[in-house]
Amino acid sequence: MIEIKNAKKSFGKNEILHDVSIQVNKGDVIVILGPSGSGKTTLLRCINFLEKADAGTLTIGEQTVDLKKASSKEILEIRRKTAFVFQNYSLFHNKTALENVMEGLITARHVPYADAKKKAEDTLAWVGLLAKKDAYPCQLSGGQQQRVGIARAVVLDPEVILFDEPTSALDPELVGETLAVIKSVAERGITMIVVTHEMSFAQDVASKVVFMDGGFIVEEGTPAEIFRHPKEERTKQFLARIISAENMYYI
Amino acid sequence: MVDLFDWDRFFTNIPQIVAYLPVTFKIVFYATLFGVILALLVAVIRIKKIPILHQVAGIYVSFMRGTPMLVQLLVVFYGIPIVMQQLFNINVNRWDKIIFVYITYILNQGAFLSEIFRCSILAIPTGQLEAAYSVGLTQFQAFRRIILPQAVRVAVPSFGSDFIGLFQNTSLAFLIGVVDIMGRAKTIGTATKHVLEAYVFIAIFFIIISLLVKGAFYLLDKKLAYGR
Amino acid sequence: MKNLKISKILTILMLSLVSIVLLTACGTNNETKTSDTNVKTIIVGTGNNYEPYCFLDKNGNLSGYEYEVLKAVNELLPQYKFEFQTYDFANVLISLDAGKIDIGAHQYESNEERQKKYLFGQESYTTYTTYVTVAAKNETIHSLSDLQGKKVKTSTGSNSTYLLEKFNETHKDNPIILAYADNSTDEETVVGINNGVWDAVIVTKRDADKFNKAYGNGKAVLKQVGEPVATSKTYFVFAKGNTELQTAIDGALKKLKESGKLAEISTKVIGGNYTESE
Amino acid sequence: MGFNFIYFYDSVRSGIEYLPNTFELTFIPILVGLCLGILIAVIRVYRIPFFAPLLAVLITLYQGIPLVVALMIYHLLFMAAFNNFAAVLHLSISMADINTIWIGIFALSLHATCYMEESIKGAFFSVDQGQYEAGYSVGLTRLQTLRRIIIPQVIPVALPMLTNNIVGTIKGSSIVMVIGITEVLAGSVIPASKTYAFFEGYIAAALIYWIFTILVEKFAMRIEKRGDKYRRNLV
Repeated sequence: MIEIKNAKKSFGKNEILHDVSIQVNKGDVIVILGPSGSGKTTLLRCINFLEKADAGTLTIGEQTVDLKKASSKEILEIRRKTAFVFQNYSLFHNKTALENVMEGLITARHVPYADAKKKAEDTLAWVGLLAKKDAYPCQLSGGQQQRVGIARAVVLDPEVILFDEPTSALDPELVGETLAVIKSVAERGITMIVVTHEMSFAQDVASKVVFMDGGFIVEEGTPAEIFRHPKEERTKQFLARIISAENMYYI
Repeated sequence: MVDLFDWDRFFTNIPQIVAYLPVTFKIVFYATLFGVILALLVAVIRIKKIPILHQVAGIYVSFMRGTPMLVQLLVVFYGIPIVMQQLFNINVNRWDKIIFVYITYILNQGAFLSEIFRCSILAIPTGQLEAAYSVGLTQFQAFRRIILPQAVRVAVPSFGSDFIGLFQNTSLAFLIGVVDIMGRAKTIGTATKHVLEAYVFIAIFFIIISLLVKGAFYLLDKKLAYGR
Repeated sequence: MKNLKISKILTILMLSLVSIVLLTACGTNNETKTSDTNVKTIIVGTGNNYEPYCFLDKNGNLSGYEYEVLKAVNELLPQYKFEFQTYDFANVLISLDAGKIDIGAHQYESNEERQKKYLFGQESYTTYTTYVTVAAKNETIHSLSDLQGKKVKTSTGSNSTYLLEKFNETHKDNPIILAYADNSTDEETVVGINNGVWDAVIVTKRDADKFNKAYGNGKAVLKQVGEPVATSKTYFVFAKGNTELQTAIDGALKKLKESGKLAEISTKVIGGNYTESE
Repeated sequence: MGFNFIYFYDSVRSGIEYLPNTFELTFIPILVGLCLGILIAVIRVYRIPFFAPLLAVLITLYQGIPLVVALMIYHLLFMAAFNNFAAVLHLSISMADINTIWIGIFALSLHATCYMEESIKGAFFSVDQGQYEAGYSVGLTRLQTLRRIIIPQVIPVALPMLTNNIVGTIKGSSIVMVIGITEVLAGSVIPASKTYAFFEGYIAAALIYWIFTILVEKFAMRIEKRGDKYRRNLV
């Protein structure tokens, strides 16, 4: 069970997160929607301390940590329980695909090299990139790099995987292939928090949808509740704008 | 009127000059080995902006870049014995001069290389560091396994020209009597009244060194390309 | 999150400092040689780039007039054992001041200003009479005053610079132009003066003869004109207050002069007896 | 180890007297180096046949020669050959009326060109290929693209290395003392001819150089901040 309570964050004068709280149960797939600048990415980055929140607490399993005053040891423990998939892949440029996937295992979790190699190869095969295991990131397409990024996160089998707009840097025809992989990760029961604009993905896969705007959680609920009859005015406007743009049918 | 250049003088000089090669190589070796360690340290301190150390490192780098190496040699050669005498009451005044030459070149290289490393570390996109943290690496592991290997590749070209520069200005030690190949060329000039031959040989020697270094660093750059 | 473990940084710091100290420690053992009880090691600082006084011979050993004279002095003073180290003109003096060496020998000339900082010997070991030296074919310059408005090659720190500056103080209207060329080669001096880069240089007769012999191949390239610019003498230099060593060296020098050995060394090494008078 | 402040003050004053020489010996070579550097860098970036490889070899070879050796060789050749060189071109001037500082500037300029070219070439490669194509796509000629799009982006990237080169040249210019040109370092040692106070002289020179360098660094820092607005990388 993962919970954030009263997270606050501001860059200089403007407040990005206003006292945000969120609860994630084991196996949940939380999708966070919202216009850009709503603070959804910042919230995600505060969870694994890529950003330092100004206030609030984070609980993963039994461990509770203060988001502001967390010691570097606590931060390390949290990072070893979470995994992150970046918008622009951020694969290690100096390592091959296989080495990228193994890095977390051999260095952070001190898994023996042989087991780590075996696990990494299986995960790469699972995302369909075993053939490319010795290729360097610059030799892979965007979609392939993102799938290696996902493999790198999944192989650690963390408590939760955080996806920061995993498909927005991809060209259209690669988006479907990457979403399929994320979907299969969800089907394996791994807890996930996904920040994205892919409405169809949210509808099919999400167990809970959270709509954020201006640093607040405006509304949260099951995909059906949010998409069929949103309560908050701002949610309706957002969905109306997005749905007319993608001429989606109402389920 | 004055026969400036004479081939047989050119060839008689060579063994005399080459005999002093070890001095040059030793200075370059120590300066680079400890210079790199010191440079990495200073670069990390300046990037991490660690409270007091950061300011001290800033002044150190600014002094080393801002003053002629000649003066740095004097400050080390005459300054360190005074400081050692006052603080630890050890008399190092009469130590072998080459030690002070090593220390000067180590400190100087340390400053210049730290600038090169700092710029190359900053050139690595922050996404790499964040990715390393996200898979649970500690800051030190992230630096050693992900950032440094990529920073080295960025630093290679300027490291190469700095290394050639180091080779060329080891001659400064001549001022306190430590004779290297350039110093020997000068003394041959005064002893035999003809300096051009010795200097031409030095020029040829250093061109070869520069070609070797450039070649070696070119190959190193290829090796560190990571598929690019 | 940002603060790297300070302890890790400090361990690296200690590591590199320890290695530097280790490196310097290995330097000490060859320094403190076990000298037997009563003989005191005296370190002499001289140059290695000033022929024929202190230079490196073909196989790199120190030789020259300074070396020969002090070796002779050492034979007369068994209680000392001289050890030679080389520096450039300026650093011999600075090292003397810093206590790295005990005697400075680089054809130093004395004046009251310099005596404030250093202790000069009383016994001179060479005369240093300098003349205005011009190109052999130069007809216009015959004395120091003819040099007004002309370019004279000299080096920072040499006594002739001091004398020319004193001359300029009394001739503010049309001073001598001083061109400072530190540690430049004799070749440049000769070629420069004969091609008008400089008009004159202030050197001793023996140095002028040296130039003519090396570059004139037969005929003279430079000639000396007019009265001596300065008839001063050169002395060994000691750290302020080291009178005990200074009087010992002066005593030995006096003996060398009386026995004629000093003149003999001068003729052998410099090519003429320049110990007493020109 | 006495340190006499009166001598130190004399040396500082005498050193500052020769500051104009150091300015000349720094900024002319830097300007020449910058222009030649950009020219050669452009030739090598555009891989113009014959010239690019030729210049590449020349630069690598010249970088091998130490500055002090180059200075000595130029000075000797100048003195030995200039007069008959001038005679051949029946120029009226003889060697005497050329101030040796120009030999120093010549040697320092060549030296600066090599280092400038390298930093500028590096900076050119950091500007991605899209910028060139963007320029051509709106119909700019190669030269216009260079002048209006590429070089403005190259300068801030090359600036840190340029500052390095400028600072290096300020310090390096003291090497010309070997062929008889007096600037800050030689100048501040002049008083020592009377008093043998060489240590104070060298420390005085160090002070002057350091202040000069700090001013240059501060100035460059300001330009770097301004130039950084379209290039952001987090620490």
